[in-house]
Amino acid sequence: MAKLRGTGIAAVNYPTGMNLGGDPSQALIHATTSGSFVVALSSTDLGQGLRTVIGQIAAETLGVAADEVVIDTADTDTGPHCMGTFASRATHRVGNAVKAAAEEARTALLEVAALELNAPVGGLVLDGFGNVLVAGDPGRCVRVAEVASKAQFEYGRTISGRGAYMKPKSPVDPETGAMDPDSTEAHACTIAEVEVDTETGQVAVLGIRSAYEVGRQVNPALVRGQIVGGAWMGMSHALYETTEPYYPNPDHKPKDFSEYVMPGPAELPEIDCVVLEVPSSTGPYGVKGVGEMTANSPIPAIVNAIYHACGVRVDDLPVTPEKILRGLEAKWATESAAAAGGR
Amino acid sequence: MTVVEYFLPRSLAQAVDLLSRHGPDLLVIAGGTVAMPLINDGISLPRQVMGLRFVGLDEIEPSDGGLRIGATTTLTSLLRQRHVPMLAEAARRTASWSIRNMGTVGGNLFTPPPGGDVAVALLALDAEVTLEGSRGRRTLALSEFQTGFMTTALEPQELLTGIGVPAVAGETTYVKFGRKEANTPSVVTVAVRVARDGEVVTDARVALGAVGPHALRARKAEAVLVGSSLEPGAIDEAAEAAAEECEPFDDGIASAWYRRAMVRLFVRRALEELVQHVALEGR
Amino acid sequence: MKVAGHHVLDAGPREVFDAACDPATLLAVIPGCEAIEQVAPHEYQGSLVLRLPGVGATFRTFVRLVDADPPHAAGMEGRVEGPMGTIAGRADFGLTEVDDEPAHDGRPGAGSDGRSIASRTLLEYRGEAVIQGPLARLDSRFAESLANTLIAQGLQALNSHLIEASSTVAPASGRPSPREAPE
Amino acid sequence: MGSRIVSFELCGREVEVLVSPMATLQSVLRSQLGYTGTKEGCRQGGCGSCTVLVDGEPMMSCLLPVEDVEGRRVTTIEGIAPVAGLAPIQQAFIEKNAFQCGYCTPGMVVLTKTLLDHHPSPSRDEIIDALGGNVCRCTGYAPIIEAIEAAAAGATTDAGRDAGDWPDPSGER
Repeated sequence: MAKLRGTGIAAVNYPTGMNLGGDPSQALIHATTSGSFVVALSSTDLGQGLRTVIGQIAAETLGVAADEVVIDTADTDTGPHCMGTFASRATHRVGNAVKAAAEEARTALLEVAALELNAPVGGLVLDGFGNVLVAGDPGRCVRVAEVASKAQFEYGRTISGRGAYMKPKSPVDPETGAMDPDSTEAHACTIAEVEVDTETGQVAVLGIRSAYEVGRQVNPALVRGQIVGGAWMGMSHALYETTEPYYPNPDHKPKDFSEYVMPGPAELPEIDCVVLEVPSSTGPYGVKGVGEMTANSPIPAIVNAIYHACGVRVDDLPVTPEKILRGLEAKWATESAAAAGGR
Repeated sequence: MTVVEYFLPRSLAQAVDLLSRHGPDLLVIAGGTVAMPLINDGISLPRQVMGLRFVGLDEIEPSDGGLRIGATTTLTSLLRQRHVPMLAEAARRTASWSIRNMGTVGGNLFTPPPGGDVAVALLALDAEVTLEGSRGRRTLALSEFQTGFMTTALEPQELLTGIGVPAVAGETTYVKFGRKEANTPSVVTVAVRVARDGEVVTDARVALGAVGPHALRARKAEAVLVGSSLEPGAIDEAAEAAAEECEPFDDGIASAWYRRAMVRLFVRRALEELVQHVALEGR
Repeated sequence: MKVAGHHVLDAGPREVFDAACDPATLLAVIPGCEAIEQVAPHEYQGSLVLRLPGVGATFRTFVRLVDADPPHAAGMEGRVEGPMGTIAGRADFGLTEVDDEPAHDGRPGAGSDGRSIASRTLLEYRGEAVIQGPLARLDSRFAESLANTLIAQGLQALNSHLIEASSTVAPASGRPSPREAPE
Repeated sequence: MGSRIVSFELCGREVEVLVSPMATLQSVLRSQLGYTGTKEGCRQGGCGSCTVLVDGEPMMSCLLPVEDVEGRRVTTIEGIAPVAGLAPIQQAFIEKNAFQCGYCTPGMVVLTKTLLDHHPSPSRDEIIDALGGNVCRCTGYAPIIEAIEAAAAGATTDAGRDAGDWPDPSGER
């Protein structure tokens, strides 16, 4: 029984968002009477943490605590327009729209606070803990909740903001083919280490180590979660998962979790990552997208590591044990033919 | 859900009576891990169902050096018994913790490949099954009980009530190979038992799972082993014979080609492991 | 769903053909067959009980013999209907007399008892069926494997029936008793 | 026709519920009893998102006819936490960020809480075997295993429900 080890490397440049026919997202924010802020969006959180990071961006811009912000993504029929949650675009596109809406709402808040504190708008600051202060005179302050309540019951005003962001459509230059399809790009490089069992064709992934450059991190815990989970999913795409079976009969496509092959906790490799932050010029607070790209570079890195380990180059996914065994048989046949020819 | 009546008899006599009164359209379930997925998916649409959870067939008892296993004994109970280590190992490698808490040893004999891994170990141990119905009780070798893909020798009015495992004669090894380590359907499962007089093999069982319509005995491989001393040549020949006589299939887990190759490999590995184990014990 | 295979039976083509057209024989040899009646020349209907894991069901069956060329060939059109869905299709059979050679497919039961047999029949079959209803959602491996199992069991039973018929004067009747363990 | 009243202990209180024949425990918990923490996943016993405890042992509630738990003790995610605060494993999940979309989380927490009840210091193999039936598509299991190990080692803060682990929104880390 031979177990062969190999190392592979791969890198990815990942565009945040898409060109489309123009790529807009919009947001509306308003304060409730209790001083919390509601961000209305049509951008769906499909589990990636959008509500968390958008809430952080809104809170940061408004100058209030994150738990004072409610993200309402209830209804794509009635909410402000969004193209959707895909292409790692949400933090960048939706974040920009929310930041713009929050800036307008913050100004509206400070205008009412200025009336209460009898101070110019430009001289007011938010402390991030629910208070509006007069800069340089900390004794003069008012609770955000009080401002919000008085705006509605005494001044008859709304504290609200509108935000829109759009990546305009970029046509292809017919002469050069040049275009500007994305707003910013994130980058990553992965080194994978594998062990190939030449008798079973099974591949054990021993390690996936990556460096990511993802712009400014809004929530480092979520970024790390995406990278670690994405490495696992990349390994799964590389070696296990397929809805199209690799056998001739399409009827063998898996119908449930007992047949849809994916790795379990025992197959977990050592996953490590470092994150570099080079803020983008177009994202809110310099963000880029980090969602989809995390499953990308692990795949070619693993396939390259397999080639390095046993000399079998497989170019369709997943790399099943059968493909490796057949590849090894073909390789040995070629080698022995060459050896015979050389004699 | 099309079920209009769900019976939960409290004794075997009640269960047998219900079956004879309602006939073969009465679907019998125990742990539910085979039937409930089909019912939830609307593939099986039973009107009357009988659950065996409370009939009291869930005991394991030592018997003549072997075991008597009630048909509704959970896989978790089988895992925890210490009398027959190969059965504990087979249970340990079957499905997941939650499923082992529900699935039964009897039910495992009805699980179509690539599941049904405990049946493979039972086959290598010459287990026999007890069937009871309104016409009485009979016992049958497990190798005669599984008759085809999803079919058994169970008559319409009968229930599987128990599994008898004789005293284990010889050494055993159990190997399950899947695409992943835990909770995996089998690419192939191999259970071997070899009895020896000195160096010479006097009796051999090679049972295979997930490479046929049900758990299979590789009888040609067994014949190769009997009379040998488990020398490398005999092991290779037995592995080759097993690969030739198995009846593998394609599914989403593996192709027939790959399964056959893995039968050759894992029959060899199982026999080599057995030899090593015996060598260590002998020191 | 497609099935195909072949089987050697220990009787001549004429005996095989006649047995396959006899409702009493069919009742005895078709796995799970509870009732069968001839409703017209070469047309039969009946019921089939299959106790499969997770599924207990009675199926109504309808079979018509078409393109019969006794005793060499026949086609069969049929439908099986039950709560899990419907299987409808056609199968074609060819019967060829063969020399007294060992069984072609190596299955136990086909002339394996060493008795000398006057003539044997190679039965070849090829069928295609469409599955509709909930059953169609299962992997085709399930339906095909099950069909192959039932065909193999039916042909084994048919063979036992033919051997029995040739060794006794009276025709065999009733369902065969479950096989005992050979030990 | 065939409906019957089933009674059992649910998270420490007796419940009686009128059920149609062979309704799954999972559907009764969610649709009739309002215990929506137990998720509906594959309904095939293959994902573990519906994991509950029956007499302290994990089972897939999607495969369990509710009549089968008559008179037994059922614990769902709603019954895992102590009266005040969180169970150590829940705190560990928060601190290790052992979830992403959260769909598998109730099943994972029920399962891992039970694992620690059975094995206060589980080995790596015991952890892997225990998790084998519960699918997580987001985290790749790594932070879940870290959370189990942290909870087993008593290495979580004993802060209660309010102890958030969010990075400071100002971005100052």
